Amino acid sequence: MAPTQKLINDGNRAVDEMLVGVLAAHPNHLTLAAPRAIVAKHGPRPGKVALVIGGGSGHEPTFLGFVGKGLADAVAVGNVFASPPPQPAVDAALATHGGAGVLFMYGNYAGDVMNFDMASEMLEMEGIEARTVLTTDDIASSSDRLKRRGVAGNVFIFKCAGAAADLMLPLAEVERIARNANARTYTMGVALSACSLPQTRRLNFDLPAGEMEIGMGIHGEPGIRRGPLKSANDVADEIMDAILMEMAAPAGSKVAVLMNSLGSTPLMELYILYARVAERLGQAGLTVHSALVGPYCTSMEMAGASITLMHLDDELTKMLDHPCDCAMFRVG
Amino acid sequence: MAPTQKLINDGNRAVDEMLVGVLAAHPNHLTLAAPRAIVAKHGPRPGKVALVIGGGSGHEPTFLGFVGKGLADAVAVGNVFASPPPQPAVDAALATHGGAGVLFMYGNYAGDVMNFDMASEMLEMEGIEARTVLTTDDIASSSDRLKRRGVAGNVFIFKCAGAAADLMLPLAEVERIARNANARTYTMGVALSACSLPQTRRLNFDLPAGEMEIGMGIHGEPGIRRGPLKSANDVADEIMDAILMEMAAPAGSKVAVLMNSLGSTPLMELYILYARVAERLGQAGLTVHSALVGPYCTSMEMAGASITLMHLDDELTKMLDHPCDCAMFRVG
Amino acid sequence: MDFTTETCTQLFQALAIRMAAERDALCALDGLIGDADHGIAMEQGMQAAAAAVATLPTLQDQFNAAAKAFLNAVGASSGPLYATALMRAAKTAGPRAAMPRAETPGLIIAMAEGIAHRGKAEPGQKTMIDAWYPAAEAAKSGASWPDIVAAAQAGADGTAQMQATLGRAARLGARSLGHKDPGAVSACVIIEECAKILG
Amino acid sequence: MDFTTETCTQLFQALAIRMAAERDALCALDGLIGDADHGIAMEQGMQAAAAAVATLPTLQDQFNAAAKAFLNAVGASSGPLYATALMRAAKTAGPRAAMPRAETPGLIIAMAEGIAHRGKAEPGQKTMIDAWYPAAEAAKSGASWPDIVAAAQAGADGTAQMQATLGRAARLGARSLGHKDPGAVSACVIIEECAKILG
Ligand SMILES: Nc1ncnc2c1ncn2[C@@H]1O[C@H](COP(=O)(O)OP(=O)(O)O)[C@@H](O)[C@H]1O
Ligand SMILES: Nc1ncnc2c1ncn2[C@@H]1O[C@H](COP(=O)(O)OP(=O)(O)O)[C@@H](O)[C@H]1O
Ligand SMILES: [Mg+2]
Ligand SMILES: [Mg+2]
Ligand SMILES: [Mg+2]
Ligand SMILES: [Mg+2]
Repeated sequence: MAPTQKLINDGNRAVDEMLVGVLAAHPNHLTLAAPRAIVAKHGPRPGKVALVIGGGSGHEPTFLGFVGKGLADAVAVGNVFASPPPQPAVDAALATHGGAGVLFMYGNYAGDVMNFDMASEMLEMEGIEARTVLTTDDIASSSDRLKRRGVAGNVFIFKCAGAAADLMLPLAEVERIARNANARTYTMGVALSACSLPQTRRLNFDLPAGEMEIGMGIHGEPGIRRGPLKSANDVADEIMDAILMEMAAPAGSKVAVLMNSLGSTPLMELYILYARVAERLGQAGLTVHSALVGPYCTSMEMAGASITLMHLDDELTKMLDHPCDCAMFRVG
Repeated sequence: MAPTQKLINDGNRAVDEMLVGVLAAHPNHLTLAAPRAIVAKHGPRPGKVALVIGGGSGHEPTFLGFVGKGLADAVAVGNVFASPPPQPAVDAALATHGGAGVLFMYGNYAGDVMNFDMASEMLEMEGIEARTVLTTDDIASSSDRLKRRGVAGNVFIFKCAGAAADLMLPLAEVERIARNANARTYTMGVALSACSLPQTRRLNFDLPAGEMEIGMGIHGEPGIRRGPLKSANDVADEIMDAILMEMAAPAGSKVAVLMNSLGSTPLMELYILYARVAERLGQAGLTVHSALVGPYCTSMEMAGASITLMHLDDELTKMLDHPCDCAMFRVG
Repeated sequence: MDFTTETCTQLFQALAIRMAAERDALCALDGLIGDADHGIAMEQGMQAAAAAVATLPTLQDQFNAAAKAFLNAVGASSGPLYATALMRAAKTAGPRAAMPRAETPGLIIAMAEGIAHRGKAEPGQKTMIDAWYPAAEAAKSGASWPDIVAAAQAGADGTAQMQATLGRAARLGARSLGHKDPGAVSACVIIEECAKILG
Repeated sequence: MDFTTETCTQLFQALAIRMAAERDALCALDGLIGDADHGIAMEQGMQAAAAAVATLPTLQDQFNAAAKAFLNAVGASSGPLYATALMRAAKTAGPRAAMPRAETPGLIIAMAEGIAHRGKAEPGQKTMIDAWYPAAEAAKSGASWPDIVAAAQAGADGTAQMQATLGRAARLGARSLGHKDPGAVSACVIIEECAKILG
């Protein structure tokens, strides 16, 4: 098999070279606190809970694109599809904490949990309180909410927590809002092609043409099942059926929608899907408060898409609408 | 050959279904004036030059994503990779003109020129003055600037013209600024894979693994030549050599940079490329005034990237920094 | 048997069917030197034209309706080119419900002129004109329909040896050599169907 | 011949070389039930560890340095697991420049305990513990190095029949059946190299 087509220099250096580019492109937003620990230029301040997010690389603009005033204070950057080790998380927390504690937020993966838990222990030794809220929005990954993965819904969930912290709420409140945001966020996706790691440049799984993987994770972890590639409407319907059933939102409820590309699925297809999502929401009597359409949480060049709904309440609506100004994401 | 993997319903309906989704997702920004003619909700007003852009679909967020207050007033939407016919351009102009004339802006392609020229003639019959500025930023497409294609540089060029119109400058001034913006904008790209039209779902050209097409157009038109796939730094160097030579900007000049994905090339690769671009600009004594990194002008799921430099002067700097609020693009 | 509005409807139906059949081959040709969509343009254009011409009272109305429908369905380069061609054909056919078969080669001449006018093209630039122009020349010299078709075909075949100087392929330089122009190939399909139905 | 700091340096060099050789196979295994990066993690981790252990005065320093280097280079699941394993090995080796060969199976026991502690894993959950646990049991019972390796191997082979209940593959349910756990396979590589160099 020929290596996959990538514009890189050295697979082992891809993440670090990316960070050089990110810092060069966004000097007004981001700065480097320590290796693999990037912090917001504006945002962190005394008395404010420090929101530190993190995870593997390869999901850009998740995670580092969401660092900025009003959202995350810092990010710990891992290798491709690999949790960061504890040190950058600790460095990120130390560089941004304002004496009001640290909230770690990241997707619920075994590796991330082990590494961030070690980071929390290290911070505790420094006398800094760190709490953790795991995101678990991928409804396809388990019937047990606590065991689910965190995927594209991160965008909404981090956004709400970041707003709470920016509003100078205390750690317990920020944590409560983050947990509520996570509990009300539901994502499911499909993959239409594999992606490849820069180090190996080999497709990370095999997906024959004409098939799709339903419930695919954002690292190419297999989903619920394989099935024939269906039409956009059928895919949207299958996902919406599953999400609406779980969400069980009464008619009249407000939702935020994220129509996300996993990488190479273009906007044209996302908007075709969104047309159906909007139709289904209308039929269910739900109101779209805001919609994001684009590549927000990717798996490098994987083809596919995910739909996220956040079932809003008044508080989450306020948090979602609160301004933020990040290198790769802005609200307000 | 199995059909390419796409999330669509019916290839022939893909563009129209996309528009349904776009209008549903951006009700505060966009509205439909006539079939395939989308106008900005805020922006068009009496006394203001109407900036109407347009072109084939498949380049999203170009063109329709750049419709909004401070940028384009309306867009005429063509089939995939096909100029829109005259009627939507006429409808877009009629829906947005404020008595100060219309400026059509689009990439320099034979089809677009024929269709928009017919539209201009039709508007003339209605007594509305329409002028045209073609974008010709693709330095790889001809040694003759007038014969060049318009590609990703559109983003900057439209932006400057849109700002001029938003500042209520008269048609001649908006046109002058648009021409100046175009004259100072330089783009070159490489493609690493083909893309496929929704109607045929067949790869639109053949590119063996390990090769790339240098100077590729944004419709998969072949470029200057084929060559072996090179490293990110070598690709950036080749493009920067060509652009810097043409641009011949004295040290101390300011530039805006667009590091653009043609579709499936992910942010990680764009930022790796950008790291080199920034290094080269520094070596040339040029200052980056602003940088955009992401999929701004795509060829659906094509892999590849382009680099655009706009050689700023004081007026263009002001125009580029002028606020705009579009469905898929915001400044200020 | 005159060329009637009914025959005209048949002609556009036949063109729609042929273009659907040729779609992928034309797209593949366009993929080599252009943007791979020519087959789609011709299919959608002729489909729209076929739908538009039915039940109109005169040939002129029909060709004009076909022109407008083709243009609005297609845009692209083919849209204005064939729209102009068909409007010229409408003028030649005139406001009548039928025209003598002997006059029908005049439609080829009219269409070729329309295309050349709109595209400002001359023979030798590797465009559809390289099929339309020789066909029109043959028609002007009173050639038979089979000879008109043969002239178009030879012209289209000849485009493989040309370097494009107009249209999307013009930027390719020598790389456009060795491939036929897709617009010239689809032009032959149109002229062939005209020959079958008008001849 | 004791197990010395020099031998320890050799061990990590050998591990780095082996993991580089196994990288793509381990990634492919991980691609079937995980995220296709396990080979990269093990290669980078062992490379970093090999670079870190050189020139340190005691085995304890070496294993601790290896732990830290592995962790910082890798993160992921493997990072904390092997970092904890190596810290336990450091404790067992103690602050000395050499340890008797006869004591070295104790390192396997220590590492297995460290992994189980950090990962809260038990045998049967389709993780690297399914190789480490039987190897440690064999070591505890005084088995020879070849028997320790055989126990690890049998354990790793057995993971193919297991349904994952821990780690990334746990969400796969029955779809994880039929494929060996990549972490168990790389564990065998480590234990094999230990046997070669410590045995
Ligand atoms: N100026 C022109 N005059 C005549 N024919 C032209 C001209 N420009 C392009 N063509 C024809 O149009 C064909 C391409 O049509 P099509 O693929 O539908 O449009 P586009 O190039 O816009 O994608 C070319 O093969 C060529 O025959
Ligand atoms: N809790 C755990 N306890 C023991 N081993 C585990 C645990 N979680 C995962 N593993 C092991 O880690 C391996 C995967 O490692 P790796 O691919 O490097 O990390 P990740 O899963 O984060 O991508 C699995 O094959 C499994 O053997
Ligand atoms: Mg991983
Ligand atoms: Mg086209
Ligand atoms: Mg074409
Ligand atoms: Mg893994």
